[in-house]
This record gives sequence, structure tokens and C-alpha cells, in this order.
Amino acid sequence: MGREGLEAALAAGAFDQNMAILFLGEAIWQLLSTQQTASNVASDHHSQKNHLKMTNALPLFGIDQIYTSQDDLNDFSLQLEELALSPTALWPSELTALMSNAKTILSF
Amino acid sequence: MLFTLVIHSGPYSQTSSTSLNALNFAKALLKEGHTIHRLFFYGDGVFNLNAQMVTPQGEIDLPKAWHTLIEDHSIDSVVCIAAGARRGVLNDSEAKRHQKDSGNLLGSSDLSGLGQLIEAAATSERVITFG
Amino acid sequence: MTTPLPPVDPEGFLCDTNDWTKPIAQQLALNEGITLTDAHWEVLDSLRAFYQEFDLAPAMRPLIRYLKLHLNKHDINSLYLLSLFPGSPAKLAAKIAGLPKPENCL
Amino acid sequence: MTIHILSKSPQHAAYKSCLQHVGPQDIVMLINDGVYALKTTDAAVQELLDDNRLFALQHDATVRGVTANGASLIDEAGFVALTCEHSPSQSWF
Repeated sequence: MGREGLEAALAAGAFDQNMAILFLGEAIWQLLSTQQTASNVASDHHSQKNHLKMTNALPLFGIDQIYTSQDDLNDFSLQLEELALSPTALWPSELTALMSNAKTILSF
Repeated sequence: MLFTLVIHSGPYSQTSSTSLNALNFAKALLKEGHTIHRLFFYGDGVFNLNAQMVTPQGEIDLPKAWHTLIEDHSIDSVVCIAAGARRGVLNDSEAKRHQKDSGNLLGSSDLSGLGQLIEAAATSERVITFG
Repeated sequence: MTTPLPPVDPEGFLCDTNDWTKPIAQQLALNEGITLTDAHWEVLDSLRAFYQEFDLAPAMRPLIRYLKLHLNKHDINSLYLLSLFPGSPAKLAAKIAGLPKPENCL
Repeated sequence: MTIHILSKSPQHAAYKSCLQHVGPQDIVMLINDGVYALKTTDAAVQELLDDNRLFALQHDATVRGVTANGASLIDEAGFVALTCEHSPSQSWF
């Protein structure tokens, strides 16, 4: 679940861990910059938190290595400019290297 | 080696549940002489320690099996407090704090924060996620 | 002189965060033994702005980073926040600022 | 050398993502519905088989009626051993 993955990343940031966050596959939709809170659209009650707002807090939590997959962007017909937080788009072989250089990988 | 297992999968997830995989992996690593630094139950994984779960007869009772493993080996087991609260897995004090009738957290696992996951990831030699 | 408080939960968080006003914040603070000064308000206002911007009540470290950025005060640290909001500053300040109760995860 | 742990069948996005990100030194461990990968003829799977870099949990393959098809079938102790020999581990689900 995106929300809980994001919360884990924020926690890692709050504890000063050196980390990168990688948005792969469907997770890329979490960064779509046109997301709106339900209350902006219709009623005046939030049905859920605005996921993008929380995502935008990543840099304040000290997380500035943000990556996504160029291959997945192509699959989804997405442009990098449509995403918030200006992630770095990597090709699969670069992502493979990023993963193998990590001490630990947590997936959500 | 020092392992931490992160369990995201509930005992009855919509798609393939890896709870049993995680349980069997935990048992095997202990048998092989390795150590579990911590079990961290996150997301739907919190349902593995729901004391109210009723397993159909003839099937493996996963909450009971986790409970037995945790108690027999005095394993440090943490259920994420926020993931648990959202899904109605609470201990008695959290139930009281949120004005709910009663707790349903099985056994001696701790309800605690994500700091426990981050600490475990930093400390353990191996972190294996079961999603 | 006391301001009548709207309903709060057993821990003193507002049940409905829309009830929050500045006089109510003063009363919530008094209940915690704190008399609000300009220094407190600076933090509380920033905290509310943080919540508006990120839909999230910050932990200590990001709050400090945010305060440094927005108040242009580079000497702000956790001791400073502790002196204003003793105990657990992030949680206590969130309570007085009328933010939803943190989920205890961050 | 990463160990990729795949628990979803080839119909899931996780399957494609996993195979796409396996490095030349990495190994893949199939558990749960991931063992259905042994029923495919995908080139990426074939390459892993040729290099002896594809492993599957014996129990999960047996209960699903999937045969080894050239992969190494191992038990839980073998799975544990692989995670000791390879790091980090990346789970795909």
C-alpha cells in the first residue's frame, strides 16, 4: 500500500538513515502531480489524506534521492514532467545496480 | 546470521498469502542456528496476530502458529501500531486509548512504531520481506 | 479566566479539529501548564502551516528543518523546542495547535 | 549479488518487474505463486535456468502441480542458505 510505504520512508528519514526511495511500476502514480484532495473537488470533508501532499514532505524528512523507472514511464505513456518531486528516471540496468549497492531493501 | 523478517501479508490475503512462507522461513532459519532480531508485522501483516481470527477446521491456524513460535523462542515481535489501529488490531491499552471495547492482539508482541522497523533494518545482517 | 473547551479525547486532543481557535489553544496550553508566548505561537503557526502543506503532523527533526527554513532562525534545535513544549514537543505542540492526534508511527 | 524473491504469478506486474531487474550475478527465488514462472517459456526465465540461477521452493511447486523444469527445487533450509549467500534481498509482490 502506497500510504504505508511512504510512512516507512518518512520514518527512515526521521531517524536519519541514508536512503533512496524508488517508485517502480504502479507506484509511479503516487507522484502524479495533478492529484487533488477530495474536498477540493466536492464535499468539504476529507475522505482520505492527500497522498501527494504527504509525498511532498520527503525532502523535509531528509530524503532527496528519489528515483523512478524510465521503462515504466514509457509503459504508462508518462512524461517525467508530469511527476512531482522531480525524480531521476533510471533504466533497468541502472536500477539493478542501485538495488545491488543497497545494504537493505524494503519493498511495499 | 542475524535476520529480521518483515511480514506484509495477512493470513487470508486476496492474492497469494505469503504468511505461511514467512512462518516456515522463520522456523527453518532458527533450526539452522541463525537468530531472529525482530519480526515486524506491517500492513495487512498485522492480521497474523489477530486473536479473534477463527481458522476453518483442518487448516493451519496461522495466528496460533506465529504465537507458538514467538513464545517458544522469546522472539522480539512488533506489530506496527498505526497499521494495527487502522485494521482493528489493538492491545488493551490502545483499545482504551481509542475508546474501543477490548484489545485483540495475540500474545506478547509489542505494538510499536516504525522506528522499530528502521532500527531492525539498520541492525540486522539480513532483512527479508514477505509481501 | 478560562475558555470553555469543546469536546476533547482522553488525551486532550480536540475531537473535531475544526473547533480550534486561538483562545482554545491558550486554554489547551494552560491545561498542560504552558502559558503561550510569541515564541510558542511562532512554532504553533508553523506547525499548522506544515499540516496544511503536507497533510501530516511532523516528527521533531522535520519540524526543526521546517522552522529553520520558514522562520529564518538557524539556531532552532530540539532543546529549544523542549524548553517551549516539555516532554514530547512534537506531540504536545500538535495537540495545542489543534492538529489530529498523531498515529504514533512517526 | 541480489537475491530476488518472487511470490506472484506471471500475470502480475511484479513478475515482469522482477525479471527486468535481475543483474547478471543475481539469483531468483520463486516462492508461493511465483513458482508458476516455471510454466513459462520466457527468454529471461530460460536464461536464468541456463545459468543455474533460478530456484524454487519445493513445497510450493509440489502443491501447485508445477515441475522443476530445469530449476533447482529446494526446501526452506536451502532458501535460508541462499539468503545468507546473497545480499541484499529484494522481494517482488
